[in-house]
Amino acid sequence: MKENKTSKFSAILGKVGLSPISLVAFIVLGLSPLFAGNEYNIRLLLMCVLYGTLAMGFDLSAGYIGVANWGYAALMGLGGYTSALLFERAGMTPWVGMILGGLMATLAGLLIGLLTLRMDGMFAALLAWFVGLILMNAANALTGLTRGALGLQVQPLFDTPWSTPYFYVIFGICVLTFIVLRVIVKSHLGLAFTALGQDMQTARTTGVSPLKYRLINFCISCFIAGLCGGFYAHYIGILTPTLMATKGTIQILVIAYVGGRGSIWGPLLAAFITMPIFESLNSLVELKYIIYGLVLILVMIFMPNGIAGFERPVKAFFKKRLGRKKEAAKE
Amino acid sequence: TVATGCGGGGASAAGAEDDVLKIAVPIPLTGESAKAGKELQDTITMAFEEVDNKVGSYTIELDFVDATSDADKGALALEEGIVKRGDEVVLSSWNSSVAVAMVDVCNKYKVPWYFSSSSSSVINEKVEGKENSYLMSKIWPKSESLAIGYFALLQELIDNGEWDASRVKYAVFADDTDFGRVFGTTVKDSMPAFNGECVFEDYTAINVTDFYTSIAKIKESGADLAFVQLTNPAAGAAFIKQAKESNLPCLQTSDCLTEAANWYELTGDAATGTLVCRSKLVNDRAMEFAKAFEDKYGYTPSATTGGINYDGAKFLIKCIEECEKKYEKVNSETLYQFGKEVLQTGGITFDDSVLVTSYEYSADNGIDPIVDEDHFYFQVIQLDGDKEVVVWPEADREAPMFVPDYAK
Amino acid sequence: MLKLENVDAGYGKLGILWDVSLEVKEGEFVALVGPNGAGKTTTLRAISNIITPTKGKITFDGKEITKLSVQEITKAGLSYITDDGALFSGMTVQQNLKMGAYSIRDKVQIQESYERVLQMFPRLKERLKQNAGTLSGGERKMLAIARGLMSNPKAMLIDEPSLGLAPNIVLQVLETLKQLTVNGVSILLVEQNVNTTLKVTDRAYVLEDGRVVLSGNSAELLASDHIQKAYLGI
Amino acid sequence: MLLETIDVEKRFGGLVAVNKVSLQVKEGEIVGIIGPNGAGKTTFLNCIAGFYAPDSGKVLYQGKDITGFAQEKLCHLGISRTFQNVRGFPKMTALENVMVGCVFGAEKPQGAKERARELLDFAQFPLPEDTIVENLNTIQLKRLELARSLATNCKLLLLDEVAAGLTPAELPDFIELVRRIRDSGVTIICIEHLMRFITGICDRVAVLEFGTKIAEGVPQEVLSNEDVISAYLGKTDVH
Amino acid sequence: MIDLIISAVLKGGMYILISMGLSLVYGVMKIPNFAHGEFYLIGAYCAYVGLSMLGLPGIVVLVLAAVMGFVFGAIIERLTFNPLRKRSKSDWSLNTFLVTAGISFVIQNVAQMIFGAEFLGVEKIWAGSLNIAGINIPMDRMIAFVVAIAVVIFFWAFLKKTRTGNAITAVSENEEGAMLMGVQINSIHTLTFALSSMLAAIAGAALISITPAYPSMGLKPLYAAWFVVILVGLGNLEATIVGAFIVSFIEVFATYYVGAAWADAVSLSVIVVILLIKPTGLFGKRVKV
Ligand SMILES: Nc1ncnc2c1ncn2[C@@H]1O[C@H](COP(=O)(O)OP(=O)(O)OP(=O)(O)O)[C@@H](O)[C@H]1O
Ligand SMILES: Nc1ncnc2c1ncn2[C@@H]1O[C@H](COP(=O)(O)OP(=O)(O)OP(=O)(O)O)[C@@H](O)[C@H]1O
Ligand SMILES: [Mg+2]
Ligand SMILES: [Mg+2]
Repeated sequence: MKENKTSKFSAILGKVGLSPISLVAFIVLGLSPLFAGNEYNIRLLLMCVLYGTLAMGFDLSAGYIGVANWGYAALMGLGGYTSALLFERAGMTPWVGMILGGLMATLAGLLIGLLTLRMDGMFAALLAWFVGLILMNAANALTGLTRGALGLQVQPLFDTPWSTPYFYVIFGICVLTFIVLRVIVKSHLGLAFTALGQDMQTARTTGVSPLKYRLINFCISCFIAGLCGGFYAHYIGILTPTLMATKGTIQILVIAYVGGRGSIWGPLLAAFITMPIFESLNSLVELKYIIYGLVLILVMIFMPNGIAGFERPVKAFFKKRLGRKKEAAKE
Repeated sequence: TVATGCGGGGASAAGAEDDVLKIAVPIPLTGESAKAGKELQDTITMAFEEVDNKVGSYTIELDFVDATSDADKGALALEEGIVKRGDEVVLSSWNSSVAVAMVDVCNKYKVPWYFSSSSSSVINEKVEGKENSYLMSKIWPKSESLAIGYFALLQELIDNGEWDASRVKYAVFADDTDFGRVFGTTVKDSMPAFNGECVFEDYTAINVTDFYTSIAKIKESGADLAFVQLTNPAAGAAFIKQAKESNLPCLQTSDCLTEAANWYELTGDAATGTLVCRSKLVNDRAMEFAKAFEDKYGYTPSATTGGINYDGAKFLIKCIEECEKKYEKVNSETLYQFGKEVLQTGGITFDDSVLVTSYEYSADNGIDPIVDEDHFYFQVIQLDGDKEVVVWPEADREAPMFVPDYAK
Repeated sequence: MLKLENVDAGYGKLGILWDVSLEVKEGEFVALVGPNGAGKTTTLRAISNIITPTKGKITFDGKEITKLSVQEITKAGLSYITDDGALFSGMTVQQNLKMGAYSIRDKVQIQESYERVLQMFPRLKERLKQNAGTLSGGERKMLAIARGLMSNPKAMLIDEPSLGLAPNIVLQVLETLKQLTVNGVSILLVEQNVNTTLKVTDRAYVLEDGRVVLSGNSAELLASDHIQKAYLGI
Repeated sequence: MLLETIDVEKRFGGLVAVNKVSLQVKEGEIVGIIGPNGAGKTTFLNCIAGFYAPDSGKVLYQGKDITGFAQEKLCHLGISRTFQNVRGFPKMTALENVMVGCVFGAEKPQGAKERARELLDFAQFPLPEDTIVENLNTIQLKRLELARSLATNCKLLLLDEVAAGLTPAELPDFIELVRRIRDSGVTIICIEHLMRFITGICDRVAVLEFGTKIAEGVPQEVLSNEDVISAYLGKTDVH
Repeated sequence: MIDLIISAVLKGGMYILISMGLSLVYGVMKIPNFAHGEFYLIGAYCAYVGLSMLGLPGIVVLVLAAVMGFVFGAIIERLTFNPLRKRSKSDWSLNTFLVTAGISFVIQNVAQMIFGAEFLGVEKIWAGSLNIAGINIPMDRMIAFVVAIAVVIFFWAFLKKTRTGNAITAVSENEEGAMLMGVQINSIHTLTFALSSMLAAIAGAALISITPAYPSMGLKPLYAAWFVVILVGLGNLEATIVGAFIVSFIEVFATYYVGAAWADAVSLSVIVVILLIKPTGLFGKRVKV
């Protein structure tokens, strides 16, 4: 009877893309500012949530249709600039601006999708990179609009300098992103994405239009980048084209890969592991990057499937244990 | 609220340890600007070691914060310093965009920030006209104000008849960075006074070292003067050499060049005749500093990275001393008051500088130091063989400027 | 010539072959038949050490080769022609053939084999400059066999050579192989085409579910009840 | 007429791989294409399936010109194909592989899972539905590929050597499966080198040699044609 | 105009050298090498040490850089990709990409630890200049170009004419096939990576008088190489030669006609447009089903 109830509860959760574990994790995360200890920790948590969200969005393309969008940071910047400029030029409230920033990135995603629709993953990744570089170059050169390298001051979202309200905004974005993405990848859309990622030729003959589904995928993924970019702009208060540089994408990519591709939750979790560790190495200066590089190499060699790669063995292990217990109970 | 309850570590913890003053120094120790960061770290360390890290009754602890070149990382790192290690005052900085993000952190914890060396005007825009900004002062003025020497010099040349007043076609070529863009605007604002005609203006990505095409274009444009500003010394040196190869018939400026300690190694004689608007370490005080520095760290400090921040550190030491005298206590709060009441009103000046005549701030001038020949100015240097010759202002002049043959 | 003793092999934790023993003597033409998924290909892969056997011993030409690398086994004179051909798609037919003689250094010998295989497959001669990747299915098969012959092997492992070949070519290929064995090459042939195979080979093994269930003289096996029922559907 | 090709031609450089081939296929038929290796069979099929656009000639489907249509569009029109070297989505389960066809080929997302299960049964896929496709062997893959093709609700199925690699004993089962597919209302064009398959199931066969159609008719007749025997079958029938 | 063309040709020579290695490593090993610029960096530092600190003659320095590039490349391949290949081959390209990103971090920062963030360069390697069609071309650039072309021709002959060269191509086409032909796959992989690094290192050394050595110097050549490789189609070696010149010409003319500020955007847009028309890259191949 009781078992029935819990499984029913899980089923309802499953409908919104959550599992009991992720629900608990989100509740803990939501309450974390209360016992974070100090403002620095809240800020660090906030950055983890932000980059975790970006990594999830990145994973939707990289992990499902097999296109690592190398222009991801540029799209994030595009969202940021859009929102910031809408406020500056048209007085648009940042709340709407952020969403419009997301839509602007979506538009760019549409373009990238159109450009790359028939290409294999590696090619598409590199072409997305080119588009990103073009965007960055434009942000630099359009000084009349973006003030180029000088940097654009951006209106903060809240009056207060404290991070907690910002934390809850990005936390909300993160939870929504997680739920939406989980639902999508479990739906028929997810099926099309995976099929395209595995064998484009077969997918086409089976009726999956690469055009349509790549576009959908890119649009969603880029929307997340743009939205997060908008948030970033209104949080940090300054935008420069360097935000759009390739190294930004690599940072997101590292988190996504360490988390494990094609799981959504892996990249999110990875942000909470990698970023604090990396921050704690700050005092080592160059050595920090050497360690970073070495860790990256070792992770890829020894756990190429990332954190999410442990899902199957762990599940199998618990299944076995549970099965044994049940058997024991029966006897 | 929750936030204030668990934050605010910096300001409130100050009273507990009366005899230690922790200074955060947010500079880029990694990334593209790491070279500058390293030099800042060394000069500032040296400045405080010269007083045994003791100022008044306080022991100074320097907390070098790696601000990298990213706004978010820099702000986070500074926040860590303030919250976790209790830094009570901030000194120096580098990239302007990172500095803008860090201003918010300082305001939040009410930690005053002295002598930021971020030059571009975004940072001025960020704080000027705002009450209660904790960015007290910059050690570098807006870069707009710095190129004055070139134009004064040009006027002089024309007056002496060494330069034909009708040869005023000029080219602007700079990095596509805040520095470069501001430089371009400054030149274009100043040249109309000479009836100058801008025949070429372009900005290039920062890591480019192949300029043959742009040089060809400048050559075709018929420019007499080329105002060049490439921050990356690799690029600056490359431009000079390539201009020489292509026989570019212009008088050139190149602001970055002396920032690379080994510029002559990079360019050889190709740079002869080029003008550089950067102070040189010339006076006795400066030589003393340069020597001590070289002995200690094994490389020559550059005037406008190391030198100016050495001044900043020394000036801060002076401020702390005066602050203790005035308020008996030195912490975030008193240093903030000191900055507002004394520093920003011109109540304290610093003239033991290795670089400029004196640093002084005034209410009209905001957070920038006053720029003129009595206060802050950069000399104009002309490169000649492996020598750097000061040609402006007259007071410091080592030799008169010459117009190189190729530019005649 | 080639001998497997109680070999177990599989992929990762998944075991496929169990206690497989078989032997091919010098100049012998031996068939390995069995239903789909029985482990025939796996046997060949285990012999050439593309997958390492978990148990058992494999000897070739009097030496144990169980622990040798794929390359060393090839150099020892064992040529393996896979079912997909493992062709170099972006290289021309000619380059593919030349690569077949990679382990041979003698230029004259290479030229001889080159001419010999082209004579065997005139079709390839017409296609020398075409990229292997654009060949038709059957042409690819021919190229794979021809390339395998380029190294003048002492023994050959051949996986489903008739797959995708036109009927007239099938026979021709099998006859060519037979001719090779007459000249002293040992061949272990995997085929689905049980009827024809058993007609040309000397001996045969029947593999089912990873175990050898029958073996013996080909002609006798062809007449056996089990083969007639399970493989010929008679 | 379900499908009609009119003078379809495809060249690669100087080589004419398919030379003005015209073929008519009626609804409900099984038409075999045979011919020597390299005769242009696969290329011809590729021209119908939209993988290549023919250099000249037309492909009509249900009277409509479909020459050069994209593959996914042809799939939605009801034309499905299998590949000579079998392919699938390697990291997905068998069920998911078939579901892709149901959802996107037939555009019937509702009840896709149930339908996919039915099709796996129909194609006699021998393993559990949640097997990861990576590790399947040829015959399992072939059954799966058929199920996936059927899932797209195709009216015309193009098979490129599906029976290759089957033992003679496995063949009848497979022939039976193809026949059942036909009986469910699918027209089939198949390329095959196995004469037992051709004679066992085809209503008509066309023979290609050097890209040209040299014969067409009911299997028995065509296979006893002198030209066909000399060009293709050889002296003795091996199968 | 003629000076622009000369400038583009000289630049193109260098781009061949850099992009050839990148293309080779992608073609043979399927590794999208993000650390390629770091081998260029190794070459540049070698040249600096050789010329400035040891006072070696130019040609010796080039050889030294080539050897160092080769050795570093070989060591790195053995330490990273080799074990990775043994452990897992799924998602190979994506995984190795991250490994190369890691390598790039390590080399850059080790260089900074050893040499500091200084700009270390020399004024020139060879004195004098050449006058072609009224244009002064310094010896350094001329020799760099000649070296690039010579190396590429050598390399080309090696790949096409030698047994080992053929083996490299074969491995790129089908590893299992190559293995069955008796090719030592592991050595070929190491060799390939080492050769690729060597080419980049030679470029870095030859250009030391134009680009001094500094830790983040690898980025620009890396980008250029990628542009070339993508333009002509991944792993298509022959075409990189053409592609290198196309990219250098596009860059030079974009800079000339549109300006340096927009140079990247314009040249990238041109490449994107070309790819739109020919999605597999200019010389991309399509494999049969
Ligand atoms: N790489 C692999 N990983 C895991 N299992 C595999 C792999 N390759 C083959 N198998 C499994 O091993 C078993 C035997 O396969 P094998 O290819 O040896 O059969 P076969 O007798 O050659 O069949 P066929 O006639 O279809 O070629 C099959 O069940 C197959 O699914
Ligand atoms: N892309 C291509 N470039 C050049 N030639 C090609 C290309 N594709 C096919 N060919 C040639 O065209 C001819 C016809 O090939 P096709 O694959 O259609 O033959 P097929 O009849 O299917 O043969 P098989 O029965 O062996 O599969 C072959 O000789 C082949 O080499
Ligand atoms: Mg097999
Ligand atoms: Mg075919």
